[in-house]
Amino acid sequence: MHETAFQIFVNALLANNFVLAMFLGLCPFLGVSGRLDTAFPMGVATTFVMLVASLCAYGLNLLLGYFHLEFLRLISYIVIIASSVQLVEMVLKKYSPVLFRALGIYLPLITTNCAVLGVALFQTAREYDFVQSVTFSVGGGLGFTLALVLMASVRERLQLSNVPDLAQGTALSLMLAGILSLSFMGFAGLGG
Amino acid sequence: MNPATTKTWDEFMEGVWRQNPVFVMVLGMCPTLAVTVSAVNALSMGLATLFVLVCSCGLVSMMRKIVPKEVRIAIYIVIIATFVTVVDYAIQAISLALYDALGAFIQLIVVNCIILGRAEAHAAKNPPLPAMVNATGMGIGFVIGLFALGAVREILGAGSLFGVSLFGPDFQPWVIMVLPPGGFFVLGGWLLLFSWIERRKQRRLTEATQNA
Amino acid sequence: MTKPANPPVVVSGCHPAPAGSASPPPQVTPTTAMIRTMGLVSAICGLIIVGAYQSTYDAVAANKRIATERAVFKVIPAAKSIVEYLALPAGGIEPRVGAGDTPIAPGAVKFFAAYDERGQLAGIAAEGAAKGYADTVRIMFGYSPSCQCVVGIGVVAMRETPGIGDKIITDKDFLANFKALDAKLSADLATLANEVKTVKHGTKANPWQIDAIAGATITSRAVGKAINDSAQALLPRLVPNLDKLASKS
Amino acid sequence: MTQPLIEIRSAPHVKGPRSVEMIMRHVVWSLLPICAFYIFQYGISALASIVVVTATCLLAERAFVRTGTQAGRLADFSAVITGVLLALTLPPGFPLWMGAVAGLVAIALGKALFGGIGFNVFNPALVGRAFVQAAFPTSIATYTPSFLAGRFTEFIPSSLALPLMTPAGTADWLQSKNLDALAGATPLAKWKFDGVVANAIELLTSLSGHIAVGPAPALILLCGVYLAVRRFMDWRIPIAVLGSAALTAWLLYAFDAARYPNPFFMLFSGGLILGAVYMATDMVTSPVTPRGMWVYGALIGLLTVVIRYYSGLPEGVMYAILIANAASPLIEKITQPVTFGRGAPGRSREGSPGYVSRTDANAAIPKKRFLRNKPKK
Amino acid sequence: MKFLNYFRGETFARGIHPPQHKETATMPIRRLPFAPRLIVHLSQQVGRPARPLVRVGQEVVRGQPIAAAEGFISVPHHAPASGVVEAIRLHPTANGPWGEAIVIRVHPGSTQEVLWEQPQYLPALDADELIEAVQDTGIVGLGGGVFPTHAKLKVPKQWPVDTLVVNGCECEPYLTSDHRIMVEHPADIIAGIAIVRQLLGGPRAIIGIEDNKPDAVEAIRACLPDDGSVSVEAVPTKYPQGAGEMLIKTLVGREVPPDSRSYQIGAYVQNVATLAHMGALMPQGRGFIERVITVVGTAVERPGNYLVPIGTPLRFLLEYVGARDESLEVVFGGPMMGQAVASLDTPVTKGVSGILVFRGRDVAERAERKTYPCIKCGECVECCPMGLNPSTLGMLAAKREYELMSEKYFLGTCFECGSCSYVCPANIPLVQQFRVAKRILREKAVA
Ligand SMILES: Cc1cc2nc3c(=O)[nH]c(=O)nc-3n(C[C@H](O)[C@H](O)[C@H](O)COP(=O)(O)O)c2cc1C
Ligand SMILES: Cc1cc2nc3c(=O)[nH]c(=O)nc-3n(C[C@H](O)[C@H](O)[C@H](O)COP(=O)(O)O)c2cc1C
Ligand SMILES: Cc1cc2nc3c(=O)[nH]c(=O)nc-3n(C[C@H](O)[C@H](O)[C@H](O)COP(=O)(O)O)c2cc1C
Ligand SMILES: Cc1cc2nc3c(=O)[nH]c(=O)nc-3n(C[C@H](O)[C@H](O)[C@H](O)CO)c2cc1C
Ligand code: SF4
Ligand code: SF4
Ligand code: SF4
Ligand code: SF4
Ligand code: FES
Repeated sequence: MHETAFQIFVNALLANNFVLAMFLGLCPFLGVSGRLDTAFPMGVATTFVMLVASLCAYGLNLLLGYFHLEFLRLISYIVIIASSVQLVEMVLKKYSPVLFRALGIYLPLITTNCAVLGVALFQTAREYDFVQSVTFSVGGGLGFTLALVLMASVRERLQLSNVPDLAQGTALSLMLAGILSLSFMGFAGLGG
Repeated sequence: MNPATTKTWDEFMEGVWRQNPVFVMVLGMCPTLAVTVSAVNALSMGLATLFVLVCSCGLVSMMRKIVPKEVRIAIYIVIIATFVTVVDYAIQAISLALYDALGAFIQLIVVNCIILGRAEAHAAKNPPLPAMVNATGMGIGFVIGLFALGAVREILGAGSLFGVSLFGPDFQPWVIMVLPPGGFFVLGGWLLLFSWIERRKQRRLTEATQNA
Repeated sequence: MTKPANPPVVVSGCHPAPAGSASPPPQVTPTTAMIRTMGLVSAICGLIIVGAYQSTYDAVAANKRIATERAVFKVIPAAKSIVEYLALPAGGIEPRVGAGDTPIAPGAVKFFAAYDERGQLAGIAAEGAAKGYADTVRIMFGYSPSCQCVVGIGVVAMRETPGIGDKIITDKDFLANFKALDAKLSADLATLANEVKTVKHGTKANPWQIDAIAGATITSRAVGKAINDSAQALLPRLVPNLDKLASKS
Repeated sequence: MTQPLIEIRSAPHVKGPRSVEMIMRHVVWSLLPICAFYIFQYGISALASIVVVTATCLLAERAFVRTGTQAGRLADFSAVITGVLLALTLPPGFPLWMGAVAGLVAIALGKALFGGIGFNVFNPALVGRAFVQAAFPTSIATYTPSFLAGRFTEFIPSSLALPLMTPAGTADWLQSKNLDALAGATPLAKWKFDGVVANAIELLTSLSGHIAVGPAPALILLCGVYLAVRRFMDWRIPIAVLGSAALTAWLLYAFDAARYPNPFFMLFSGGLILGAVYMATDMVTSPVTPRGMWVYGALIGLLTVVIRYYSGLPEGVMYAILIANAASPLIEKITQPVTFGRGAPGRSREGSPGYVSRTDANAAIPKKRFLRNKPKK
Repeated sequence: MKFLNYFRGETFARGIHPPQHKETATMPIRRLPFAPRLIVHLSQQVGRPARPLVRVGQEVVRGQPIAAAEGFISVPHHAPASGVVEAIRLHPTANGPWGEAIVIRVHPGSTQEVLWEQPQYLPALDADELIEAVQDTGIVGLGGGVFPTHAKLKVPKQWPVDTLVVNGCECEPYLTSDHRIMVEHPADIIAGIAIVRQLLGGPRAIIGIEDNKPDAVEAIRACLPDDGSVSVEAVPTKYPQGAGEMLIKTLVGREVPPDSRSYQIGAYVQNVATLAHMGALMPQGRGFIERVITVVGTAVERPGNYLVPIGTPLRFLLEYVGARDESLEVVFGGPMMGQAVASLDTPVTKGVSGILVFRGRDVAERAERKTYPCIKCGECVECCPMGLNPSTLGMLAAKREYELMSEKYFLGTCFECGSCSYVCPANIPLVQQFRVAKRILREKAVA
């Protein structure tokens, strides 16, 4: 069954949102969603890294397939992704200090998280071609950003509420994520 | 107990309870929530992580003297990825059904924060034996956390535990428990429960000291 | 906004900054030493991985074969052994060579010919996939050349809601649809005579229709669509060549 | 003369007549006719459902207020609204024990978790409903037709399921009433899965027998108009929701009339009217800024239609509202009112020779402004 | 029709409509007798306190200056009655802290006749002399600002004023003193306008009067000068129509930018009572010694508009109008912005336009109302004339996020009209919290 790029995009963005439906990238989601002004750059930076990861994985798959070295897939993904993000970081630092200042501090934090590696693994498992891989990673990244931004704005609002002490902190974040995830269930089957 | 044993025991319990990776440190959330739809899956995932954790910590610790600072993270990651690959194939060899159920999350153990965290924070500074004891504690803590989630989710979500029906055929399963929101709610619920218990303990303590 | 009352940011504990961004160490390790260590680590790791791969290879392959066979035997109960074939885009079929991991030519459709204990063709099994409620539903269906109909289905992979979507493998009434689901080809052998289609629960009227499960219409539809799509692609290539498969070679 | 006591309070020394209790009470009154008609449609099952769900909400609220977890009190009537609205969005034959679960979740997860009245981000009733929809999807999709004979003496069999146990199916029961299983499909489900578009007027009044619908849209609209006119509810949100839903539906209908149903069907089927009038308007979970309300409403309308048309589910109002709830702090942030004097220079009634532009004025102030901080007397 | 005004943009956006309670509007101004002692505070204005000119024991006559302005932003004060200076000592003021005051024991035979005056021909004076003459009357802004009028009249040269807005709105409920002045003394107002126009270089003048006072509009229209330089407009009744910024918006259509003064957009606002007093006092060269005050409220037996000598102690005044109860709330000013008085010994000062006396039990009823967390009904956002977001400001105030309030939510723009507190169904003391927030920020800025 061939999914169109649009379907992949919508699915990754909403119906199978990386954070809320697929449980990928939860650590940054819970950790960086306290403030809107860090959440958004974090989301953008993650999207960017996911795109890089997806491109790396695509290239690597061609290579590994050619040499029949599939059993090295995982180890080479992780090494290549981590080093290319480092590379991108250095290039950014050199050629676009503005962009680097905006995203740079977030890049090292997200070199490897589940969402980033997940993009690579899922696109491989689903045998996506180049265009599909790119839309998948961008859609997934934007979905991550969307979830992060919604969560951050809600949590900022909740700082003005009298949340019971018992629920302060991670428990509240998890419950919020649960309700958000419940709401996103409405999109199930959207990309069908 | 002699002091050395006490210390080892302490190190071990540290991860199992006081610094429980799931309930206290809230690390490794993705696998925690994603695969705990049933007790079996939770246990398997926990054991797989335990294996990777102990092996990588052992190896990292053995190599701690020769690993240059600049590339240590890269080396740790390579070591971890190695053991994850091993587990990956092992599970495929044991049961394909289990492999399908755990899906990509086996391979995602690579980026599990707990493992890298342990390697960096503990194994890199200690000899192999204590490092592995500590890692085992953490790993068991992780297994316990996953099991606590998986059990609740399976009991409510399917009315069974380890596939054994608990409430008879007429039980109405709470489908939400095996869906993503259920994962969030159950873990949130556990955290609430723990903080409530903690709160009560604290209150008891202050009352006791006041009375004394 | 206000001071972040977050738990200590998990991320920092979670992903220590990579080596490059660590503050400059007091003394820099010589490059050769670095490369030497890296080489050592890679060697050890390579050894471990290859070891694991080699030692599990047979077990994994056996597991995969058993899994496939089980799936096929389930949809064609009379079967005792299987042979894997490809239906080529240009028409015609050929046995699949090589291991399960080798890629198949674009446009080719994989299917299994199942043989009974006497080596006679017991049926054809093929996979199909369609979008269900949560994600893609992948099924295996058995096709009987003698009645030109689908005679059984099994699920290969799905993420449908347990308790709802997974009724497609537990609901007796639903499975009854596949006792003899009509899949005749039209006269010119180019398409199915009647599109296989899922209809609302309780409204099945024709042998090529599937009576949906009440409350799981979406997954039921995915099954219908998967069978239809796969059969439309496979059967026109397969049926003219059935004689090639008649008995196990 | 005896020395009178002197009261000192700060200004203002007068207070508007409206209070939280008063607003909530009026919303409850306006819900009563809707409940009455609903009970007329479905009989004692509906009555039992409303009573059980509301009672659970009140008990839960009381427990949480007692333990100091949340602000507010029972007398503010907000939990009654939550309960009644929750009951109205559930199918009439929804098992009572599941209704109780929904009520408990609504208050615990939807309200107490955030600190009680005023602090919640999501509509409590819809949190409860979304929870049970995900937990018991089969039961919540099981509707029964309205105006069945004997509805005042006999429960719908699924209502009385034992706690934690699967309810009995309604198909046999319907057969015993000489109705086929399809009669239990809601108009939206019939459209989505069988392409049957129901008559919009019938949906509006809900009076033409044996259809499986919720409370009558016409009556809800009427009660909504009462609330809007008395200003107990903001009129912008329902207009924005219905307007954007109708516009989206109409555009698609104009684009491909064969594939998409007419906009009136979209408006009057499912929970859209109830959602737009009573649930999207919950002030706590919607933006405070007027422009924000338009954006919020429009988002709900759009999402509803998108979910109904393109997702796996026949109904989308609940999800649309919950997502808009989550977005409303963000919406509010970007739609803050324009502070006096900060907007575009007001349009002047006549040419003003001495007018100095804001920039000029600001540029000149620092030198010449005297008494920068006018001391208070 | 009023409803249409909103759409035609003929007034400012938002605002509220509290019950008006203008029962005293038809009651003519009556004189209040002298109290046995009058207490004239040295600081009744914004700016420096005045400097006493008299000694203890000295005889003074009605109208005689007893304190001189101390610098430019200050005004002199005059003896409201003939008598003896009994003491110069600290005395309670309306807003709490005690301030220095001249206490005059009124001569039992003191008459209403003003015994100290220096008639002058105003058109002959140049600008500086005229401003000095304004200062000599001791007049301050009677619209509530109590800023010395002469100082306000010194508009910097580079800001040409093209419109003099005369504020006759009296938008606060209960108050009718400006209303009665407009009905009974329109000519004085016109005279005052002439003086201000002379000073500002002859801008047009527009008198804005809320359309709930048609008799005032009529009365003033009857004595407008023929040259068309002065006009009267009935503006929609809505609180706070009387706020300078709002009235400019309504009459001239311009918005005063934040941190700017109205003359920077070519408009200048003066209250009718201020102008009436200028018109009446300046040609005679008299001092500002008495003013019209509306005394009203649930506890008042004989409400009305009284001409009250400055310095009359509250206790005497309440006795006279018959206000007694076991507990009282006494407010200087209107119910929306007025100041509750802590002591009945407080004297009337120049800025007091109304005295509201409520029974304690009415107040208690209001105080008993339960306060809820903000339910985000948006009422406050829909009424704030300044276009602020009191809901968010209130939540921030509850969490003491004062900096954020002023940086992101323009707390400084709030002019404390109280509309938000009035409408809030959750009974949140919004403007009260904003005042506290502003004070804390000011203290921080100073520190
Ligand atoms: C949480 C949840 C899970 C669902 N899972 C499935 C599913 O796995 N398969 C399916 O076909 N429908 C699923 N549904 C959708 C409804 O059960 C179903 O689409 C709808 O009620 C129409 O079914 P019917 O017309 O057959 O009654 C789910 C709905 C919810 C709320
Ligand atoms: C706000 C709101 C949200 C609702 N959400 C859903 C939903 O997601 N799924 C559903 O099947 N019914 C939902 N309902 C119940 C509908 O009221 C129900 O589908 C309707 O009463 C039956 O008529 P219909 O066929 O026109 O949908 C909701 C009702 C309301 C008021
Ligand atoms: C909320 C508010 C309401 C006001 N209402 C009036 C009013 O009704 N009448 C009035 O003359 N001044 C009112 N003022 C004061 C005016 O803004 C302005 O300062 C005054 O009219 C200037 O005249 P003055 O200097 O003669 O007092 C109000 C001020 C505020 C902040
Ligand atoms: C116009 C209006 C609509 C309301 N709608 C809801 C609703 O949909 N769900 C609900 O739980 N409470 C509703 N309430 C009650 C109350 O606002 C709600 O419980 C708050 O969210 C509690 O903080 C409503 C109240 C009003 C005045
Ligand atoms: S002093 Fe008060 S009542 Fe009088 S005009 Fe000004 S604001 Fe209105
Ligand atoms: S008091 Fe301030 S915030 Fe409140 S309505 Fe008036 S100007 Fe707006
Ligand atoms: S900020 Fe408001 S209260 Fe403070 S001086 Fe300015 S107008 Fe007066
Ligand atoms: S009026 Fe009161 S309750 Fe309503 S939004 Fe404003 S502060 Fe909140
Ligand atoms: S476990 Fe850390 S990001 Fe998923």
